[in-house]
Amino acid sequence: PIGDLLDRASQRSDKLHSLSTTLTQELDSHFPPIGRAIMPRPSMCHTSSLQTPNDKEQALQVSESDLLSLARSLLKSWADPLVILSVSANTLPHPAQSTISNKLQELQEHTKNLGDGLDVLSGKMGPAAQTVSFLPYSGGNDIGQDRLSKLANFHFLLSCFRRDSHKIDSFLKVLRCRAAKMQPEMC
Amino acid sequence: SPPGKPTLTSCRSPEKETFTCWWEPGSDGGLPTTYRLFYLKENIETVYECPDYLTAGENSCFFSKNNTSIWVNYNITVVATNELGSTMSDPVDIDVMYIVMPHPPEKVLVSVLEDKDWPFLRVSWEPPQKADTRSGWITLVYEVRIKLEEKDDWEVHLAGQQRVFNIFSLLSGGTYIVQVRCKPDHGFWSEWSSSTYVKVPNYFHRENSV
Amino acid sequence: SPPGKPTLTSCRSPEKETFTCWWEPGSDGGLPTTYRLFYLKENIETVYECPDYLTAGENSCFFSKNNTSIWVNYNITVVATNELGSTMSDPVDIDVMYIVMPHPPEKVLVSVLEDKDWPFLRVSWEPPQKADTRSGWITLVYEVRIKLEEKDDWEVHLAGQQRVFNIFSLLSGGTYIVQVRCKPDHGFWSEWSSSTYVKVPNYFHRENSV
Repeated sequence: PIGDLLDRASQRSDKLHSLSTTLTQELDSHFPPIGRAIMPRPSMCHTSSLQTPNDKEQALQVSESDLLSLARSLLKSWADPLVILSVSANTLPHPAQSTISNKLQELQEHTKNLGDGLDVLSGKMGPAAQTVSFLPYSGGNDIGQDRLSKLANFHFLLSCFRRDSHKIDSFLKVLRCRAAKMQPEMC
Repeated sequence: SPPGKPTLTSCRSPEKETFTCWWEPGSDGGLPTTYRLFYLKENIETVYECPDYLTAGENSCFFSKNNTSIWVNYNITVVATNELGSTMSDPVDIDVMYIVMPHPPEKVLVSVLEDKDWPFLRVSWEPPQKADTRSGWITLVYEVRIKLEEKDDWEVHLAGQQRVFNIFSLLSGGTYIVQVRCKPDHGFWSEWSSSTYVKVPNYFHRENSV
Repeated sequence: SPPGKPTLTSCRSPEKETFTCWWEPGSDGGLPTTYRLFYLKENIETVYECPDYLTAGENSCFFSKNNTSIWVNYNITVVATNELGSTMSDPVDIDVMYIVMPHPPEKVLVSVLEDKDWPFLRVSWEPPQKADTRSGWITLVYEVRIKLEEKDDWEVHLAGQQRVFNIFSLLSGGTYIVQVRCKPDHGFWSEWSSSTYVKVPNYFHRENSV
């Protein structure tokens, strides 16, 4: 049943966002303040072109299939950038480099697993849920030459993922409660 | 002298729909000083001023639903002004998704029940009124803590997303204090709810049970 | 004769990331018999064979992380084959989320405390490492059992979701064995944790303690 699958998907998206939060905290533990100044603004994330709801009223008006389509589009848009993050993590000039590298591995696994789940879910929610917006990442494989730009671009990319994973988590949890109409205590 | 530098101390949203920021004034330079809060919203050039200085009390700015967007960066500063000049606080960047701190759970009820003639406590509660858990816009997890009235150490239990929690292994005849708090899936713990007192009846199982 | 009908006895997942199935061979018809496990995944036409007959020992099939999906149902059968033919088991449908049998609780600690000079035991433990209870999604419930070393009958207490449990009414000078186990809301009880021994000091309040 869809309710069950949405419950599992919300568990995975919850974990995914929590992972991105712990990763950000690891990074922030040794992050040069100047790096924050040279970091690109959040509006420059490669997914910012995707129109998403920005408050509760807007979110609750979006149809189930559109909410799922938004979540899938965001998730799929991170397949390539996560590889770039993962590769760059191996040479990241940061004292917690190996922890960050392992956490990114875990993040990739969770992203793939959640993606599989959303594919199955969309198959059960009709054609409209199948549409996926294509959000290409044009940042290239190299996140910078010198130490500072590497850290700043890594942090920027991660902050974009953190925001998007929170969107995915919120959309799936709204979907989960709509599906749980028969079990009000679930929400 | 011109006013001292004010400091934005914190911003919190109780339900991911509105939020409030508070600031700490600097020295007032011995002159009447006014405070104004300004903010920039991601990819919008306009500088906005605080929409409501009153609702949340002194040295605060309240952002109602219409003035609150999620997943959008707010860059906020406070300016102190008196006759001799103005001083700006350091700017603070916030995104409402990271500052959610709910009000405590409500209607905390504690009843004494029995399971195979062992008493246990059934604690139940409701989410804070403003938090819309029903639509799924906010997901709360709860913690319950309990202690004997005369003792100091609390026993804390993570209750997950449930709104009922059973507590076993009680001291026969003991008077307990129970409190509950909640946290959004990604945010800050609320304060503990007010205390609920309950007395466990005396139960004797073995001849010398305590 | 062709082999007897094998039976798929059970499938279990310790942490919703891998799972194992076991089967019971039927009669081997007096001839060397081989067993192979096949499965279908919901909405996928392909018939898959067991990826790993070794890891979990005889008459078993282990599904690693890459072969485990929590999103689809598995329809599993076992086929016994010898020279004279093959016999299929009844198929079994499984959903990994509903076959979870966690590892036992960890770090079981038992301390002897006193309340108004009556001793009682405070048992505490932690969830099995893999179970992500922090997020509030997975709710594990626990049971504690205790018995005197020289006795056979265990006293079992349901501890709900608590991770601390107090046990009163103890035999003065007795040596007790304590074990804890856990179960997810959809799933099976884990094994009991290894035994923890504890000696209750002598206390003589009433001469006829049990």
